[in-house]
Amino acid sequence: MLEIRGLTAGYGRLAALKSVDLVVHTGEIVFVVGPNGAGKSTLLKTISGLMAPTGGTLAFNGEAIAGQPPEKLCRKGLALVPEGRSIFRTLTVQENLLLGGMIRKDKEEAAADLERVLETFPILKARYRGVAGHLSGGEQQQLAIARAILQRPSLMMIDEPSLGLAPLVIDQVYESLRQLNAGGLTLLVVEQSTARILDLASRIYVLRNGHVALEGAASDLADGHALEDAYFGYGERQTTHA
Amino acid sequence: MSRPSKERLEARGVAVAFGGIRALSGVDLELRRGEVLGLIGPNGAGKTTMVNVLSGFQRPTSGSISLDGVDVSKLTARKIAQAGVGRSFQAARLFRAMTVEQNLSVAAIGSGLSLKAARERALEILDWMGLAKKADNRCDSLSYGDERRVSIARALALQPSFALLDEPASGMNDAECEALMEVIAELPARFGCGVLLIEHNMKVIMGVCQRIHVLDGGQSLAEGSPQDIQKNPAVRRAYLGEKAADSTLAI
Amino acid sequence: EEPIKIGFAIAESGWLSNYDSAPFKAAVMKIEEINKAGGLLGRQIEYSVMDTKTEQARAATVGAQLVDSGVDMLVVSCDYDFGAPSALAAKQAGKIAFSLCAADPKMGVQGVGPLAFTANSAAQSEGIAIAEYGNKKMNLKSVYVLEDLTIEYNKSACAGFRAAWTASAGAETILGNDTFKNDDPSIASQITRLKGLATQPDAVFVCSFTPGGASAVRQLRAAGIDLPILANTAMVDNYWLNAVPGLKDFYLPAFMSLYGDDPRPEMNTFLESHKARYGEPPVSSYSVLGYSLIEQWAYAVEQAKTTESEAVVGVMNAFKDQPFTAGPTSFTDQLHIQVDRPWLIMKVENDSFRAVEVYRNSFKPDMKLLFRVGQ
Amino acid sequence: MKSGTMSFATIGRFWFPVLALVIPLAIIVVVTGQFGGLSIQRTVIEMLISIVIVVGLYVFVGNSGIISFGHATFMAIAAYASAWQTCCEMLKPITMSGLPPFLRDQSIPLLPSAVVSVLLAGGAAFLTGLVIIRLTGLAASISTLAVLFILNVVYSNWDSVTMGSASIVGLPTYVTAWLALGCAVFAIVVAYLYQVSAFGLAIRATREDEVAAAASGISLYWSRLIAFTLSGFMVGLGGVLQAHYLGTVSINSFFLSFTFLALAMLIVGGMGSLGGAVVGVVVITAMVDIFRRLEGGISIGGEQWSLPAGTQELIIAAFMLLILVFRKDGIMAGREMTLPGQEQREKGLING
Amino acid sequence: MANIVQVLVDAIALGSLYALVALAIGLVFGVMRLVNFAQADYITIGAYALVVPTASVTPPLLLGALPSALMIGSVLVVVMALALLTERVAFRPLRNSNPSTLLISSFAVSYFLQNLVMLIHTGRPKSVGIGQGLANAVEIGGVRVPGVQLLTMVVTAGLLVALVLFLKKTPLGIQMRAAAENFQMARLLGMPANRVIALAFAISGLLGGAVSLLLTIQTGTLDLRMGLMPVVYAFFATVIGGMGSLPGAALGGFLVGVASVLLQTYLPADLRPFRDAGVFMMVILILLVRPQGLIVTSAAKERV
Ligand SMILES: Nc1ncnc2c1ncn2[C@@H]1O[C@H](COP(=O)(O)OP(=O)(O)OP(=O)(O)O)[C@@H](O)[C@H]1O
Ligand SMILES: Nc1ncnc2c1ncn2[C@@H]1O[C@H](COP(=O)(O)OP(=O)(O)OP(=O)(O)O)[C@@H](O)[C@H]1O
Ligand SMILES: [Mg+2]
Ligand SMILES: [Mg+2]
Repeated sequence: MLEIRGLTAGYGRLAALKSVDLVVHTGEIVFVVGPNGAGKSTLLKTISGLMAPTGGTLAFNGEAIAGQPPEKLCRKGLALVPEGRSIFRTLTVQENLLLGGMIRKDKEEAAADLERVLETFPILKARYRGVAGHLSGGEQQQLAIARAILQRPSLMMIDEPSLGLAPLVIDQVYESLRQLNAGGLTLLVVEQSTARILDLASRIYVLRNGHVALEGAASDLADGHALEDAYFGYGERQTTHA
Repeated sequence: MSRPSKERLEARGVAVAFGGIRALSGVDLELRRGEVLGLIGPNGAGKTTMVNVLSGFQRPTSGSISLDGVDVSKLTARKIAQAGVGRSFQAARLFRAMTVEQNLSVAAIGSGLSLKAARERALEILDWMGLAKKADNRCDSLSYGDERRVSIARALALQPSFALLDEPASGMNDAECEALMEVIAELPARFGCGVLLIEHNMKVIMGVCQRIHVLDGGQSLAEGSPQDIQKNPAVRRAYLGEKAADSTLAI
Repeated sequence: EEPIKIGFAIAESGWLSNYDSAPFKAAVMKIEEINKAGGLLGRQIEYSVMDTKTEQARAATVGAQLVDSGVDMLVVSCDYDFGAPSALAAKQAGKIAFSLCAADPKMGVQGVGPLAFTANSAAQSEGIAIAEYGNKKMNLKSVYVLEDLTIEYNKSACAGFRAAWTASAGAETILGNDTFKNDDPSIASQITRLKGLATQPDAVFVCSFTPGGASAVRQLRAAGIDLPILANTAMVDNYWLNAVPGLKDFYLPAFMSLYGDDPRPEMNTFLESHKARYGEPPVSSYSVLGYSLIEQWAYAVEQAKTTESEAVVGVMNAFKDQPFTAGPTSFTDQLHIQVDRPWLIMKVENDSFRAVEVYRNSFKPDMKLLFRVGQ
Repeated sequence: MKSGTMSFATIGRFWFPVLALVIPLAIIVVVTGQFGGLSIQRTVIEMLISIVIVVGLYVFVGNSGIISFGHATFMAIAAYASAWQTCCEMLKPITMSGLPPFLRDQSIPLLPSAVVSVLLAGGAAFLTGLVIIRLTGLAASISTLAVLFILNVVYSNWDSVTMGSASIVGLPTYVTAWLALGCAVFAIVVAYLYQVSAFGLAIRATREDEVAAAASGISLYWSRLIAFTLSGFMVGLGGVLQAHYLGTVSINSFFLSFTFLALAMLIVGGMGSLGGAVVGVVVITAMVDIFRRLEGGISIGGEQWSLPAGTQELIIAAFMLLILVFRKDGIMAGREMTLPGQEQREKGLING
Repeated sequence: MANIVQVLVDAIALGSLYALVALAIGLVFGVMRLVNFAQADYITIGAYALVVPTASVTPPLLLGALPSALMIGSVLVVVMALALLTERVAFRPLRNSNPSTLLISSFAVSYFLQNLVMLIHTGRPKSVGIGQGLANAVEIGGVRVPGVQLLTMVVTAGLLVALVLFLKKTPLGIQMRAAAENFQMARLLGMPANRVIALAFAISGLLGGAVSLLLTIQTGTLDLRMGLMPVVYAFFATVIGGMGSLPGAALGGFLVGVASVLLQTYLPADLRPFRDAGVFMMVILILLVRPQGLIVTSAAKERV
C-alpha cells in the first residue's frame, strides 16, 4: 500500500530523515518507534504532504505521491493525526467531528460511524456542543483520533496516540484501532514506548537519527533485546526479518 | 540557595464549574513540604483544573486555597507564584525566542532576585539537571524532551515551596522517563519543596510518589500510598484498567 | 548678464499638488511673458522647481536647497503649514518668500517674517465678502452657519463671515452654528438640527472645501433644504458640481471666472493666454494668483531697480490698491495678505458657475479677526 | 563575574551590539558632513531623529510585542510643550492667547525647556499607561490608537493654545547632525541597557507567553508600564528634536501617516531587536532618499531621466511588502548585531 | 417627539454604515488574524471604478454609466477581484505571521493602492452624480430618512444575518473558520484551504463594494481617503464588539455610529468640535470594562 524508498527530508540545513526505506502492506499495523528527535514525526509529515521530501520516492497504492498537497492525498485515503492535538480549538466538538467526515460521499454510513465513535469516546458525546479548546488534554487527543476515524481513510497515520491519555483509555484506543484494522484499515503508528505495542504490531521499525535502525516482525522482536539495542543505538543496523 | 519556608498548600472544598460542566466538585487536597504527591485520574477528571486553581489561574466557584493557613484564593496568579507556588504546564509554554538560561532567569527574577543572582541560580539548576550545555540555546530549537525538562527547571527557578508539575513525562520514552523520575524524586530533598505530580505514566507515578490522590469526574476517588491505590478496585475500574494496573504492580 | 533666478518649492506630488500646480503653471506663463518682453531689469528670468511632496520636512529641505543654489526669490506652497518651512529657509538667507495662495495672514510678518508674502486674500475676507453680499445685495435676513473644522482655513472664513454678518445684520440673525468634519460620511444630525429650528433661516453658510463641502451640499439638498447656500472660495469651479446635479441658489466669492463671463477684461485676456500657452483653460481659478504673484514681484523689482530683498520689500509694502491682474493689491509693513480685494461673486446655474458681479467688502478685518484672537 | 575582573573582551562583547550600530552611524555623519551636499546632510539628520523615535517605539513595542499606535501622541505633547516654551515671542501672545502668562509672555531657555518637554511626554505616557496597559494584545493596541485620535482631536480644536490644526512656525532650529547623533546614541544605549536589565528580561517573557510569565511571578502590568513610560520619554525626545529641526510643529504631522511610517520602519527592520529598529530606519530612509532622487531626475550619459512624481511611494510600499513576505520577522529577524562566529549559537539577547 | 425619533434614525443610519464596514474587517480578522487596513482602499477603488481612470478632474463615467443592476454588479466584482488580488500577492505569503506583521503589511498594501489611485486619478477630489434619486429623503411619519441610509440599514441587517448563518451553519462556513484557525490541519482533512480563505476575502470585497456604492450615493464625491475614516471606526467597532464575533462587530459599528451622532446632537456648541474625542474615550472605557469586547464568544476564551 505504502512504499518508501530512500526518503530524505529536513528543516533548512538540518537533515531529519536520511534515506529511509519503509513499506506498509495493506491490512498491516506498522509501528515506528525511536527516541526523541529521531525523525518519526517528520516521516509522517512528509508522507502526508505537509512537508516536501528532498529526495527519494513515495508511492501510495502504486502511485508516486511525493510533492502532492495534503488535501489531495487526503482525498486518496490518507489520514494523519499529527503530533500534539491538532484540533480546531475555536470550533465545537461537533464541528470538529463534522469536518472529519466532510469529504465523504457516503453520508449515511458517515452518520453511523459518528454514532459508533461517540460510543467509543463517550466524553465527546458529553461535550458535543462545547468548544474543543476547552477540553482537557486527553479529551482533545481523543477528539483528534475520533475525527481521523470519521475520515474513513484506507491508511491512517497516528503520531503518538497515547499522548496524555489515561491508561484505561489507551487500552480502549488500541482496542478500537485493532477493530478498525480488522475491518480493513491499514495503520502506521508512531509511538514513544515499545511496552504496549508488541501484541498489536504486524511489524515494527526503529528510527534513530533519521535512519531505520531496525525493522522486523513483532513476533521476532518480542524478546525485546534487539529492539532495545536498536533503540538506544548499541550495535549496527540489523534485520531480524527473514 | 535560600530554602523555601512554607509548609502546607491546602485546597478545601474546591469546586469549579464551567457553565453546566462541573470540572471539580468539593475536592480537598493537601500538599506538604518535602513530599511528592501524585494526582491521577481519567481524562477530564479535573487534574489540570486543580493545578490551575492552586496556582491562581482559575478562581474556584466555591472553596478556598490556603498557604500555611493563609487564604490565597483571591490572589492573582503572579502573587501566588511569588508566594512560592511554581508550576509547569501541560504544553511546555516556554518563552520561545529566549535562551534556556533566560527562561529560568525570568522565573528567578519573578521570585525577587536581582538579575545577577537570578542568572547564577538559573545556571545552578541547569547544571544540576544536566542542561548546562543548552543554557545558551534558544528554546525554539529544543527537542521535545528538552522542552519538558526546561519547563520543569523554570518552575524550580522560582524557588517554590510547592512545585506543581502537569504531565512532565508526556512524550518521553522509557529511558527518559527514568531519568526524569530521578530528578523528581530528588526535588524535595534538594529544593526543600513539596511536589504535586500529574502523570498518566503509572511507572513514573508509582516510582516517585509517597502519596497518591485520585480524582474522577471532579471528585476525590481515593487517596493513599501507591500500593493501596494500585489495589483499589474503584481506581482500577475508573482509571488504571486491569492491564496497566498489573504491569505496574510488577515493579 | 547673469539671469535672475526664481525657485519654486512646491508640491508636485501629494494632496497639496492639486492646489499648487495650477498657479504654478500660470506663474511660469508670466515668467515666459516677461522674458519674451526683454526680461526683468534687462535680465532673463530662470526658474527651478523642487518637489516638497506635501511633507513639511521636505519643504524645509528643498527650500534650503533652492536658497543655497542662489535664487533671488522663493515661491512656496499654497498653504501656510507646508509653505512656511520653505519660507523660513528663505528668511534665514534674507530672501523673499512668496506663497502661491496661502489664505492665512500668518504667511507674512507675524508668522514667518517681514520677507514673507502671499498672493491670496485672507480667508476671513472671503467670509466677509459673501456675508455682506448676502445681507446687503441678496437681502437675506438671517443665516445658519455650518462650519467644517478640519482645517484652519474654514474656521477663518467662518470667523470672517460671522464678524461681517454681525456687523451688518446683528448677531441675533445668525440663527445657529453647527460643525462637521470634512471626512464625515454623513451630516444627518446637523441637518436634523437645522430642520428643527423654530424659524428657518434665509440661507445657510457652509464654510468647507471639497470633497466634504460638496457632500454636505448634496446632503442638504437631498434632505429637501432648498435655501440659498453661501460658501467660501474653496468650493469654486465646476468640477464638483456632478455631486449635486441641478444645484441652484449657491453663491460664493471667486477670484475670477473660468467660463468667459468675467466682467473684468484682464481676466479674459489671462484666460485666453493660458489657453494659447497650454491648450486648455486653467484647471482652477486659483491659477490667476500664481500669474499675479510674478507680476507683483517683477513690478516691485522694476521699481526698486534691484532684486535685493530689502529694497523690493520696501516697494511692495508701499503698494496701495496697486492694479494687478488679480485685482488691486495692497501691502503694509504689518500685513502681507489682501483683506479687501474685490471678489467676483458667482452662482451656480445649469450645472455651471456663472459670474454675478464684482463686489468689494466694506467691513475690514482687524488684526484680532485676522489672527482669530479670542474667538 | 565581578566588575573588577571583567575583562576587556567581556566588556567588548557586552557592548558589541551597541557599538555595531553606533560606529557606522558616526561614520555616516562624519562622511556626509565632509563630502555630502545640503540635501544629504539633512536626510542624515532626519534619519538620526527617526532613530531616536523608532528606538523609543521599540522599547515598548519590540519588548512587549504590543503594537502601539499612540506614541506619536507623546511626541506631539513634547513638541508642543517645547514650542510653547521657546517659540515665536511675537506671535505667541496673539495666536496662543490661552497659554498661562508665564509661557505666553516669555521664552524659556532651550535646554531646560527641552528637559521639561521630555519629562512631560514621559509623564503623559505614564498616566496613559496607568489606564490602558491593563489591556492586553489587540485591545491595548486599539486603545493606543484611540489615544492618538483623542489627542489629535483635542489639539486640533484647542485653538487658543495649540493654534488648532495650523502649524506653529518659528521654533529655534538648533538641531545639528552632531546633536542628532548624540541623541540617537543616547537612545540606543538607553534601550540596550533597558533590554538587558531584569525589567527587560521580564517584559520579553510577557511578550513570549503571558500565562507562563505570570506563573513565573512576573507582573504584566508593571513591566509593561515601565516600558511604556520609558518609551514615552524617548519618543518625547524625538518630538523635541523634530520640532527644533523643522522649526515648525503641527498636529497633523503626529498622526496616522507618521505613525504608520514609524511602525513600518520598526517592523521592516525587525521589531524583535534593537538592531532591527535601527537598521529599519536606515534602510527605509535610504530607499526613500534614492527614489526621491530618481523622481527629481538624474542624468545618465547626458540623458535626463526621471521617475514620474509619486512612484517613489509605490516603490517603497512594494519594497516593504517584499521584505515582509520574504523575511517575516524583518531584516534582522529578532537578532542583535553579533560578532562573526557568535552567530551559530543562536544566542538570545543577553551576552553578559 | 419626532425630533428624538429623528435623531435615533440618524444614529442608526450612520451606525449601520460603520457596522457594514466592521463586518468586513471582522470577517477577515476572524479568518487570518489580519486587521485589514486596505479595506479602506477597497472602498475607495470601488468608488473610483465608477469613473474613467484619468487625471482629468471631470472624468466621464465608466461603470457608473451602466444600467444600475449592471453597475452594482460590476463594482462588486471589481472590488472582489481587488480583494482577492491583494490576498494572493500580499497576505497569503504571510499567513501564520504574527498579527503585527500582518497589520503592517496591510498598511503597505493600503499605502500602495492609495498612491496608485493618486498616480492615476491625481489627488483632487472628483464627483459623481449616481443614484441621485436614492439620495433623496423619504418622509416616514414625520421622520426623514434618506433613501441611501434606509438601504444601508437594510443591506447591513441582511448581510449580518446571512454571514452569521453562513459561518455557523453551512459546511463551507465551518470550513472557513477551521482553515482560519489551523491551516495545515484543514488541508489534512481535505479542504482546499487556500480557496476557502480567499473566499473570505472575496466576501470582504463584496462588502467593500457595497460600501463604495452606498457612500458614493450619499456623498456624491470621490476622494482618495474616503474609505479611511469608516475603516478606522470599523476597526474600533470590531474590537469593542469582541474580536472574532460578527454580531459583535456589527454591534460595535452601531455603537460608534450612534455615539457619534448623539454627541454631535447633544453636546453644547463649544464642545462639539471635541465630538470624536468623546467617541474614542467611549472605546477606551468599554475596553477597560470588557477587555475582550462586548460579545465574547466562548471560543475566544483560552483555557490555561
Ligand atoms: N519545525 C522544525 N524546525 C526545525 N527543526 C525541526 C523542526 N521540527 C523538528 N525538527 C528537528 O528535526 C529532527 C526530527 O524531529 P521529529 O519531530 O521528526 O522527531 P521525532 O522523532 O518525532 O521526535 P519526538 O519523539 O520528540 O516527537 C529533530 O532534530 C528536531 O529537532
Ligand atoms: N474553560 C473550560 N470550559 C469548559 N469546560 C472546561 C474548561 N476547562 C476545563 N473544562 C472541562 O473540565 C474537565 C476537567 O478538565 P481538566 O483539564 O482539569 O482535566 P484533566 O484531569 O487535566 O484531564 P487530562 O488528563 O485529559 O489532562 C474537562 O472535562 C474539561 O472539558
Ligand atoms: Mg514526534
Ligand atoms: Mg490535564
